[in-house]
Amino acid sequence: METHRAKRIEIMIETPALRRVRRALENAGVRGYSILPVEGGYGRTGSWSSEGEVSIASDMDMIWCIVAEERAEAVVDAVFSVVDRQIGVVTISDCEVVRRERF
Amino acid sequence: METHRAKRIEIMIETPALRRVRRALENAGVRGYSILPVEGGYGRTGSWSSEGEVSIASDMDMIWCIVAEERAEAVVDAVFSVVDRQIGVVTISDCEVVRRERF
Amino acid sequence: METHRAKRIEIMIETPALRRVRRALENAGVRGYSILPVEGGYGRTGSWSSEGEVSIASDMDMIWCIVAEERAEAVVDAVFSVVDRQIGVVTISDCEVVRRERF
Amino acid sequence: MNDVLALAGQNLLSPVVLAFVLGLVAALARSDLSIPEAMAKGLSIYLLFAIGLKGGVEVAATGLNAQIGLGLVVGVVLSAALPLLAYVLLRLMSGLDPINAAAVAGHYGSISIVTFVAASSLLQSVGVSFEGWLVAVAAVMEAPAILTALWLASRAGNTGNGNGNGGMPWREISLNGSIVLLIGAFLIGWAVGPAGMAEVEGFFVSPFKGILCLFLLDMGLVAGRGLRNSAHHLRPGLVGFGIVMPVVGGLIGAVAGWLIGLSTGGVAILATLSASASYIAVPAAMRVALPRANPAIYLTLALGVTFPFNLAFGITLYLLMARWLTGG
Amino acid sequence: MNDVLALAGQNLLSPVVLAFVLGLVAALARSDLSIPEAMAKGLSIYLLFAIGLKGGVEVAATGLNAQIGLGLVVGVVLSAALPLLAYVLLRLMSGLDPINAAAVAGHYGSISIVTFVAASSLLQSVGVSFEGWLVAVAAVMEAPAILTALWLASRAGNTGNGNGNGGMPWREISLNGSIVLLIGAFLIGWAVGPAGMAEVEGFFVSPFKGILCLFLLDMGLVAGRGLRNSAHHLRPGLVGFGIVMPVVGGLIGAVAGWLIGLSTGGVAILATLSASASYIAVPAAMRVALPRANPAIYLTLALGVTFPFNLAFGITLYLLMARWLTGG
Amino acid sequence: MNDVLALAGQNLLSPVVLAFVLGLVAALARSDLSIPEAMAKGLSIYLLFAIGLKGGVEVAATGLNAQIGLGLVVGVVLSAALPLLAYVLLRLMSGLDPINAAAVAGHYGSISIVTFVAASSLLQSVGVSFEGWLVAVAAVMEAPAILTALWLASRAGNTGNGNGNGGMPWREISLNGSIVLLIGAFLIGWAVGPAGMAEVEGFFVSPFKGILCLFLLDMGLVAGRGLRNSAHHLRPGLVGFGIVMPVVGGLIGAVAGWLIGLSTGGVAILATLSASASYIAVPAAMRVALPRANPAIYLTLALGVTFPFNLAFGITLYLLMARWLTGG
Ligand SMILES: Nc1ncnc2c1ncn2[C@@H]1O[C@H](COP(=O)(O)O)[C@@H](O)[C@H]1O
Ligand SMILES: Nc1ncnc2c1ncn2[C@@H]1O[C@H](COP(=O)(O)O)[C@@H](O)[C@H]1O
Ligand SMILES: Nc1ncnc2c1ncn2[C@@H]1O[C@H](COP(=O)(O)O)[C@@H](O)[C@H]1O
Ligand code: NA
Ligand code: NA
Ligand code: NA
Repeated sequence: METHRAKRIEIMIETPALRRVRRALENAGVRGYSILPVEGGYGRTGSWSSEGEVSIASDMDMIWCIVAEERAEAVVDAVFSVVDRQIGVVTISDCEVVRRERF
Repeated sequence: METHRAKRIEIMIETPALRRVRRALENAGVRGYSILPVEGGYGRTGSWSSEGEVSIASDMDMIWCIVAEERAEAVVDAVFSVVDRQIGVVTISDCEVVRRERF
Repeated sequence: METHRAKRIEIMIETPALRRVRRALENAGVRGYSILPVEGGYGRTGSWSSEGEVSIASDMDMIWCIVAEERAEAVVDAVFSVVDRQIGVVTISDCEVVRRERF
Repeated sequence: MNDVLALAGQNLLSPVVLAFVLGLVAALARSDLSIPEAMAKGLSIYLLFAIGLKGGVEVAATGLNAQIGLGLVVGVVLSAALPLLAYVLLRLMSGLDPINAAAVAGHYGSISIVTFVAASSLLQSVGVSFEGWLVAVAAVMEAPAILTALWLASRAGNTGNGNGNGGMPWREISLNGSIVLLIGAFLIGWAVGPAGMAEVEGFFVSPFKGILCLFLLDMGLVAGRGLRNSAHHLRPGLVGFGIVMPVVGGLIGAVAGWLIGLSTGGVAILATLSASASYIAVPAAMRVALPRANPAIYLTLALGVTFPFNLAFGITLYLLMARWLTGG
Repeated sequence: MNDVLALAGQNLLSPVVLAFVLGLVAALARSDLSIPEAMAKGLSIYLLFAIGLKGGVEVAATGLNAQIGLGLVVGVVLSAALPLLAYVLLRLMSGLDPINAAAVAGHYGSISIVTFVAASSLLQSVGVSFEGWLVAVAAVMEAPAILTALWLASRAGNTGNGNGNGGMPWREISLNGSIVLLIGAFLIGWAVGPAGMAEVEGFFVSPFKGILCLFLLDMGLVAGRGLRNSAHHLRPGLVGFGIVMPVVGGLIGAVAGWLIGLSTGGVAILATLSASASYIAVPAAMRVALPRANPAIYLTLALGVTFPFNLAFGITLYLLMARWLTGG
Repeated sequence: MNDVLALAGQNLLSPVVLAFVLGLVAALARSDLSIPEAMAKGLSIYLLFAIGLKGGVEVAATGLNAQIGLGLVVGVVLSAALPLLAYVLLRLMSGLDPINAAAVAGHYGSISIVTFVAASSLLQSVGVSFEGWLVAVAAVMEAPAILTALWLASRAGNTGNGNGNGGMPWREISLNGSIVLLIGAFLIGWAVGPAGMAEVEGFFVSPFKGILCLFLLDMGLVAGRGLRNSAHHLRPGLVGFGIVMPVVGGLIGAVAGWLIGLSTGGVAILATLSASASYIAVPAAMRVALPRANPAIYLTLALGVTFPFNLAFGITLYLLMARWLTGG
């Protein structure tokens, strides 16, 4: 099966800010993304856990987004122009996909 | 610690079709895979969210599967021969693992 | 946007052992990690699913941890010295991040 | 006429219907109110178990007769046949392509259990009883429509994906969780009878209507979100179908119920089942068997148009049909 | 005095307060006891719906009067003004930097619905009734405090992140799920009245207090976990604020309630609302609008200090204030 | 004899047992019926809280005596000693290797709280009461068996992984959530007494048995899935052990209860505790401390063999033993 290079952008973001990041991604023209729940973590501000939480205030989500290589930089820029830089973690890495025209 | 190259196959698939993809992976001889919940997303068919859903019809899952490099292509082919090509997203990328004989 | 190389360490671990792996990561000096729920899987010991489970005995979690390249090896070693080697899956891969000083 | 208006008003002002409206309005206004998926699935399991149990207990109390066999057969026939009518109506009214028309048609042959529950709740409010075994009829009506839909799609030359892997979703159909739960709880109710029910009615009876409120709040939220995201798929012809089809289906179901001699309540229930559109079993099967059909169309139509119509007006109408037919 | 002690004892030994203590102790002792997130959110939805409904039904039964308009205005004013007082107290007592002080201040103008519920549960135990429409006052008090907090932060030259993207969280404020649910259920209760309530009281009334126990067990677990993880942020000045502020806020609320002529129970409830600190709506808004403020500070203070204080002593005190003011 | 059959029939035809059977059959038939994890955990929290509370309230009503101290000691001894018996039986009957035998043995010293609940539900149906403080005995029986199991494993030269990192799961044992919840709710019940219980019985008493049905439906689904996936691990000798061990353990527990002078109901309960096998606390501890033991073996045996046996026949048998011993 022929595969093509693409970029995987993974964004770890506070749930209260999720709506804004989604809008930024859509405006930057990504063809799709998926959101995975995150149930806890540890960072400079200490540990957190979603267990028993009624509020979404301390929750985070992971956005998993596959984009064509040539579009990756613009997408990352768009995300950063919206997300406060002190929030969340953004990573970019290489991957291969099968049907290039979908990304 | 000595590490070895392996392939990480990530498959984003509709929950109703999950059972079939699992069977395909098992028949293709993977040694293991894990399934992560996905709680929402955006694509050509619009946005979806699992919030409040009683039906699994619009839900998706992520399959995370580490395979030995030499087995990766056969596994991807097997997945594709079963999954309708218009459903889901399949990506392949490089990673390192510690105990090669387990993958 | 300028990006820097970093390592993504992904650990698939039994939930009952999660607390110990977290302590090992923190002692190894990682700046942060996140925990994603896993809802099922397949391996040498058969299939499992968290559906309807009251006990966490057969559950697993995914730890997603971004570390600076130079720290990756020490972190993997620390994890392995604590986790029983017959449990879980540990993978290391390359990625790019934006603010190097945070990892 | 006054009577009709009073009945409609009583239905519209019930906490159950208003909870649905609250959810719908909240979602349309983009509120971030949401019900966790696990809670929604839990409420649904509760409702299925409770109504299955209740139906079985009633059968244990009143006994069986030949009518139940007839009822089951009629249910299967209605479920298998209504999609044909739906398909024709869809092609005439909406110009939907054959694959999507087949997928939508399948939903209208099958049933929506929460519409059944809402109807039985209205019947209870107005003091009309119905045959307990209609729960079993509801269960057998879930699946046959799927087969008809797939046949319609294959006639149009489209079975699943090009290489035939979509295939028949036999497993997905026959062991669908909601059917198993409904039938299972029905059999338990039948086995334990009223004495067994007395032990558990503090959970399956007294809080039932309140739990139904929360479930309908959730349905409203999901329906509203669907409408917001997919309203552009709902051309007028489709919306028209989403209202005409339940009325026609309801009438056919009512006549069938009357022909086999059901009580007034029973006729109203069979009409409601025929009029309702599936939102659990059928969409999941379609996603596997007809991946080219657009879920945004069939889900939005069933949940965003037909369900609210039935909840607000349909079930009142089907009760009126039943009264008129049976003189009840 | 005996009377006061009896009241305090009755409150402290209620299953509801003890369930909170159990959760707190379990979390502080690092037990792995935990409540699933979906269950906690589900319990919260239940409580909001139930108390909204109950308030609305009471309004349907007793009718409205001009007082309700006055009450809503007073609620908005209290919510908008209390953060100013909180900010001054914080700067004096704790030396917290302006951004964090503004964020914390916002929490104390807004309200905690579970504190409201605990107070109404105590009132019910001692046979004191209150105006049902205070539920609507609770809802309108959720948001104004957020605006004051953001204004305080902007005065200190810090609106969100440097490039201004934090911005005003209008959407997050105005369509916050808990406000929508509380107001919506209130309107439903008003529409259906006591007759409608009778249909659903097997779910929204009889099991209410028991469900509240499980919810408070969860609150105790979350508060305890927060204290364990973030106790080092709580310098004595901050802890002092977390106890002084509710007492002062409660007194202001009590006087306001007395001025507009509320009943003894109503005065106690308005005092409780003024004394309580938000832990749902405000933290989420602050996370977006003031990302530089440290959530560990505002969450731990509201949930780990002020909430337990109010639950154990505050609401008893506010009831005593109300009795003293109204002579009730 | 007729009496025995009537008792067995009454148990087998209770909604609770039938719900388990429904879940088991659905899972074995590969239905996709499933209960969300959060709901299952929520049901379990409810049951633990409710039975802890109930036990405590009974102690508050009837007072304490020296017997409770004796009961707690006997519970600890039974939990610590039964794994030795289980280990010997396992090695004789099944030829399981020492590590897996030790892990399985640990499960049979500890207890299954849902088996306790099912037994108390049967006792209630037949009008037999038991000592409320046996809930506390259940709690203290959870953990000692784990230590015995680890000692057995270390004797066989296998403590955790080669480099010793498995180690003793002290934290996992001592602050296990289900033990904390059970003891905590027991103390709350004791503190609030019957008057406090009256406030919350609309939630913790009336719906109890119905909620238990849903929980057992879930247990059936999980047990059936385990059997389907792991039946090949269950050689006849193991299955035999899974039935012989509870009978022997039950008899030992019954005799112990009779020796310390428990009532008929109390003897039946202590027998049930001794006969039941843990499926929450012990498997999680084993996963950490004995990672080389195969979870498929111990989980399937405890949940797929012994639990159904106890539910269907065991608890009836233990009640008969108790009657025979006490002449009750
Ligand atoms: N290096 C990292 N790798 C993975 N997740 C991280 C990392 N740093 C931060 N996070 C996540 O972001 C949250 C907030 O981080 P912080 O702002 O550093 O406290 C943490 O609790 C983690 O969930
Ligand atoms: N490029 C992508 N990256 C990540 N997830 C995607 C992508 N494209 C599609 N998806 C996921 O697949 C779902 C269906 O996609 P689509 O068929 O394009 O509507 C989306 O809602 C996403 O959850
Ligand atoms: N190659 C793999 N890729 C992804 N997950 C795996 C892999 N191997 C094992 N796992 C996960 O680890 C669990 C236990 O594996 P095992 O010990 O091989 O039965 C599996 O059920 C999967 O969830
Ligand atoms: Na129908
Ligand atoms: Na306040
Ligand atoms: Na035992």
